[in-house]
Amino acid sequence: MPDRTMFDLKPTDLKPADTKTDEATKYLSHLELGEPDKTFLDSNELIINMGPQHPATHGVLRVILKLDGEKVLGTECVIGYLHRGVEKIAENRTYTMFNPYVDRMDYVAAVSNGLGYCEAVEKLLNIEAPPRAKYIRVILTELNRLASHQLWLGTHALDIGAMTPLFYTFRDREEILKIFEKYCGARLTTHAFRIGGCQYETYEGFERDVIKFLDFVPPKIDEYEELLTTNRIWLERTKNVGVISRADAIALGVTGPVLRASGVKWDLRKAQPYAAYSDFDFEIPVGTNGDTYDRYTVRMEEMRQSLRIIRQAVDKIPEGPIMAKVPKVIKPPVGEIYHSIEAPKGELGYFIVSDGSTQPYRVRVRPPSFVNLQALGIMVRGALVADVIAVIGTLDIVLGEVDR
Amino acid sequence: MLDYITSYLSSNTTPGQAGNVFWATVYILVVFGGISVAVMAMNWLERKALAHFQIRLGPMRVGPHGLLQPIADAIKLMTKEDIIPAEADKFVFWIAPLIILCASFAVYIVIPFGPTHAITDLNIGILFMLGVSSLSVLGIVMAGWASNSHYPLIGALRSSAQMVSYEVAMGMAVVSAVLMTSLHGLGPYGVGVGTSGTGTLSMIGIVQAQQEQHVWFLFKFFPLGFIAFGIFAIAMVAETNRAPFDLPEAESELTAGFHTEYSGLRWSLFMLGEYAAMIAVSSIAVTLWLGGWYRPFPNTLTGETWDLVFSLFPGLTFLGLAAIAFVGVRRMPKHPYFRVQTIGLAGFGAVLGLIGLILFVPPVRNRIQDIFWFVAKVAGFMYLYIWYRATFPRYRFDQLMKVGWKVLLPIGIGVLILTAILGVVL
Amino acid sequence: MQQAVQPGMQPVATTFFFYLLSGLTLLSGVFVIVRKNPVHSALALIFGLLAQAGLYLMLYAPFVAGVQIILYAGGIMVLFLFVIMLVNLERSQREEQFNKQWLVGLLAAIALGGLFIVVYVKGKNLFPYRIAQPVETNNTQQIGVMLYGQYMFAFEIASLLLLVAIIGAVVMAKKRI
Amino acid sequence: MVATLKSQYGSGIREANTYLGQNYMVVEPSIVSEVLQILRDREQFDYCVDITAVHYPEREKQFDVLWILYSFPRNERIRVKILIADGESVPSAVSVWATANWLEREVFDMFGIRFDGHPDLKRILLPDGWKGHPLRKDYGIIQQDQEWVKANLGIESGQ
Repeated sequence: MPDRTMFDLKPTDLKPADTKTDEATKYLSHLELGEPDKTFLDSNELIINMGPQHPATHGVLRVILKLDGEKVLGTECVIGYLHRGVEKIAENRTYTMFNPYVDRMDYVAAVSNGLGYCEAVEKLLNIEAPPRAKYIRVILTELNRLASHQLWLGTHALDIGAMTPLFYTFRDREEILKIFEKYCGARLTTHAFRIGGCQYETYEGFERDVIKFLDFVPPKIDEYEELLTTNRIWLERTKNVGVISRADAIALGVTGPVLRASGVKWDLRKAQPYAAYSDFDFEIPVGTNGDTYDRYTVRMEEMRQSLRIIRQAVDKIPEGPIMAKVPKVIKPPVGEIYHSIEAPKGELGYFIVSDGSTQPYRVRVRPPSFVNLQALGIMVRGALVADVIAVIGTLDIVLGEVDR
Repeated sequence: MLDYITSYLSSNTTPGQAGNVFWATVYILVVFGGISVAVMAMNWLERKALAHFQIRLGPMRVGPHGLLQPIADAIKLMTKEDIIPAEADKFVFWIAPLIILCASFAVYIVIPFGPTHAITDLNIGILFMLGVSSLSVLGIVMAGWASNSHYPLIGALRSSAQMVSYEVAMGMAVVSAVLMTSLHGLGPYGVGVGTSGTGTLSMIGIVQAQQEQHVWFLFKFFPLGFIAFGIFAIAMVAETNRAPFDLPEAESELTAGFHTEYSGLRWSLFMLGEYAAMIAVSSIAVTLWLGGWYRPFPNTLTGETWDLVFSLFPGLTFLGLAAIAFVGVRRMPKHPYFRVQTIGLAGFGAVLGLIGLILFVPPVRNRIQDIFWFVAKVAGFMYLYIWYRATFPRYRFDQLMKVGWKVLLPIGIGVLILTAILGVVL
Repeated sequence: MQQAVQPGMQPVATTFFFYLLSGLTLLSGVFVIVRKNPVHSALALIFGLLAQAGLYLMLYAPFVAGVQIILYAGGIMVLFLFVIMLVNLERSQREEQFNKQWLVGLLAAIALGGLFIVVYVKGKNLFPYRIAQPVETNNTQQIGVMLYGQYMFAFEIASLLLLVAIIGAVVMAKKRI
Repeated sequence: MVATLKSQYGSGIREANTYLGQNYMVVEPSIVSEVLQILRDREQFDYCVDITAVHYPEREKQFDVLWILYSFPRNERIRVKILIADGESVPSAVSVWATANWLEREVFDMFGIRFDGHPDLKRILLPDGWKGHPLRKDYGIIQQDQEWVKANLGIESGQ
């Protein structure tokens, strides 16, 4: 006969399979947790384990929640379940061999990972990719940004309960993946670029496909907006949920759409242009009060800006070689550089130290999702359990990148 | 014995009223059989319509266009192992789905499919309906408690709190509709205190009142009737834990709410109960606001020709369905693998066409008239349910309670007061 | 039994139903006391109340039956179950409840039974011996008219009382006043 | 900007030049926390992009610990580097930038460099009981913490 009720469960007597509570309480001990409100009939707080395989945690992220009834007192993220030691592997591979590993980190935006790495090594070798290669790189990266945002929108809306956007976004994302497949043979982890330029010349129908895609997508994005932007329940579930102020965002090193939604007008493509971004004009969407709804509008606007960039890039794509003169065996001079690009999730940086040999001495990847996830604790304190799911969705984290 | 049976046929009252036990049981069997078939059809419709909303095909594999999918589901659920959690409370665990099922099916005793087509006509029809629908809360709480684990208990507490609070809002809307039955003016704003001066609670009485007043209560005192209907529509969606209010079984937070630990046949009882409750609650909305079994505009478009036109509708709809089926048959790919499916679909189309033709035969046509209109209106509501589910994201629990208590209830009381004032003043 | 056809109920095999329903009520009453698990006794109580609603229907008082179902079974008992499930009943506290004083209980029961019998025998003429007659007019309307007509004042006081109770509950559960 | 710092600390600033257009500064470990504080407050480097380390086993000061900073107003990057020996601890920058919390935890996890003043210094990516710091050069590429794998996963580790 179940003689205990939920609220009288002291953390210690939870079934071990349920939560490793002693370990959980150790985790949470250091956090300065809000005291549960002393009510007339005081309900003691409960530790719930949003475990590694929870349906809404975008991969293997374990969040330990300390709840007072429904309110979240404190959270502790336990990560590392998907740690493959990419940086250790880098030290035992040559520069070109390491290139495919980079795609496996943020598998949703693999093209921009590749772009970051290739440009970092080019900077180390002090060589410049030819203009045509740069344009192709910009087109593919922006397409990838669109695909990443679409995937984000689909799963984010699904977490909050709206089922239909998921299918719309995945249908449109399919078009982009087709273009990638035709260009470089792979859909997700594309390995599209090489150090010094692009591997393949664009297949002969490339411009036609991209232009067809550019006319196909804008009404589709309006379709997503139609479904969600003015949907009262969507507004209610996202307005001032997971608010992060401008100062907190900067202090926490949050970057990308999450930072822009808090009012910081900063985008690496404009601040420190790389790979031919200086030739295109596009705006940077900025939010005002940094809540989930602002992040939603910022990302939707970014999708449209990406389309503008791709259209300009396709119109002005120059002819010419696609691969710079790169020595057969890449042995960059001794030294270290840090190069970062604007990935869909935020600032993706590569800090490469070379000791003159063919293998990098140290490759440090600065993952945007890892740093953005740190902001979860502040955004969620005092919110409800349903908001934790919404906030994890709006941070747009990919566990491959968080754990590396 | 025989005359006991035939005697009822002459008296045009409901079997319950005429105290005729035999016909009452016949009606009960017909209604409950009809509801189970309707639940199966509703299940198929929901999966297909939801799929087409989301630009996918939905079940296509089992039978032509997935027509046999509900049957396949039913068999699967029957044969699945029925797990009872270790420390669960056997008796409470076993009885919970039964209570929900009985509660949602008991409502059908009162629902009038036609002037005489109702199991019985309690003169407290609406009150009985409200009472019984509040019983299903018990079932949910017991289901949550008996599964003896965190998440079902939280899910059960949440959904019972939700149902209790939306019952209040639903009650307000119903009372304002019942209030309108006591008025006797014609047309939307006509009013005059009738002879008895008091309305009726009995469902058939309400529908007849709408007939006498030549207006559906939806349009009575125009904004008020409509607002009351709106409140009832929202409350009924919340009452059956559907669409924007389906928080208890919100997958993203609490895995699957109060029926997490159930499986196999017991779980299908929950589903059966939920769909039956959906049909029941929407048929009450139809009775109260959309003029039950009367065809649209019974009073304005009267006269022989109009009656004939409206009476053809049932036959036409079935023929239309048959036509759709045949279009499906023609578009079926010619591959031999699909031959069985084309034959099946063609047979199904033929059956529908046959029913359509039968419905044109005059005696059948008149008798089927009111049942058809009632079912058509309820079907409209069912489609609304699916539409909600496709478009709306989910409310958070506190927002859900806020809407229930701070929005629906005040408006409900406001509408009630205004209807009363208008009823007296006009 | 006369076969009067009238708008309300049509009596059908009343005697059988009467004994069935009252038997059920008694049985569930006993169950409420005997069951160890509070949830089971609450369920028994609900079942008893529903059986009572059936009895009211037998007495041609549909309104009271409807209210009985809504108020008791639907409302109060749900709150009973809420309280039973939420308040943490320590296992120990529930054990001693069955102290074994059968003897005292039996004596009290016999005394009470005797008292009932005496009252029944003495006041024979108090209980009118006739089968409940089906009420002519519609009973619900009558109650409505009476409730808001003659007993308007009492009705208002009752609603005030309820208001006080609600406010009290809110104050108790409110977190930060 | 470098001139003012040099005037203030003299020998503390070992070296400050640019390589491939990226200026970096090598600083004495003892004064690194004040330098970081100054960089953030006076020089407006309000965004700490990354904290990382590099392991040079053959040098006596084995570890380089780097802070990569960026200033929004000046749209400029700078790298502050210090050289410390194995076992030395580094003052934590959590009070200066909140983002340093997890970044320092990762450096500790991977290199074993302790950050004193860090609110909750423990492993972030590897399981808690893991012994050894993988990104050190002496840590083999296929080496695994055998006992932890045997104890927790109950399997004989593949290597």
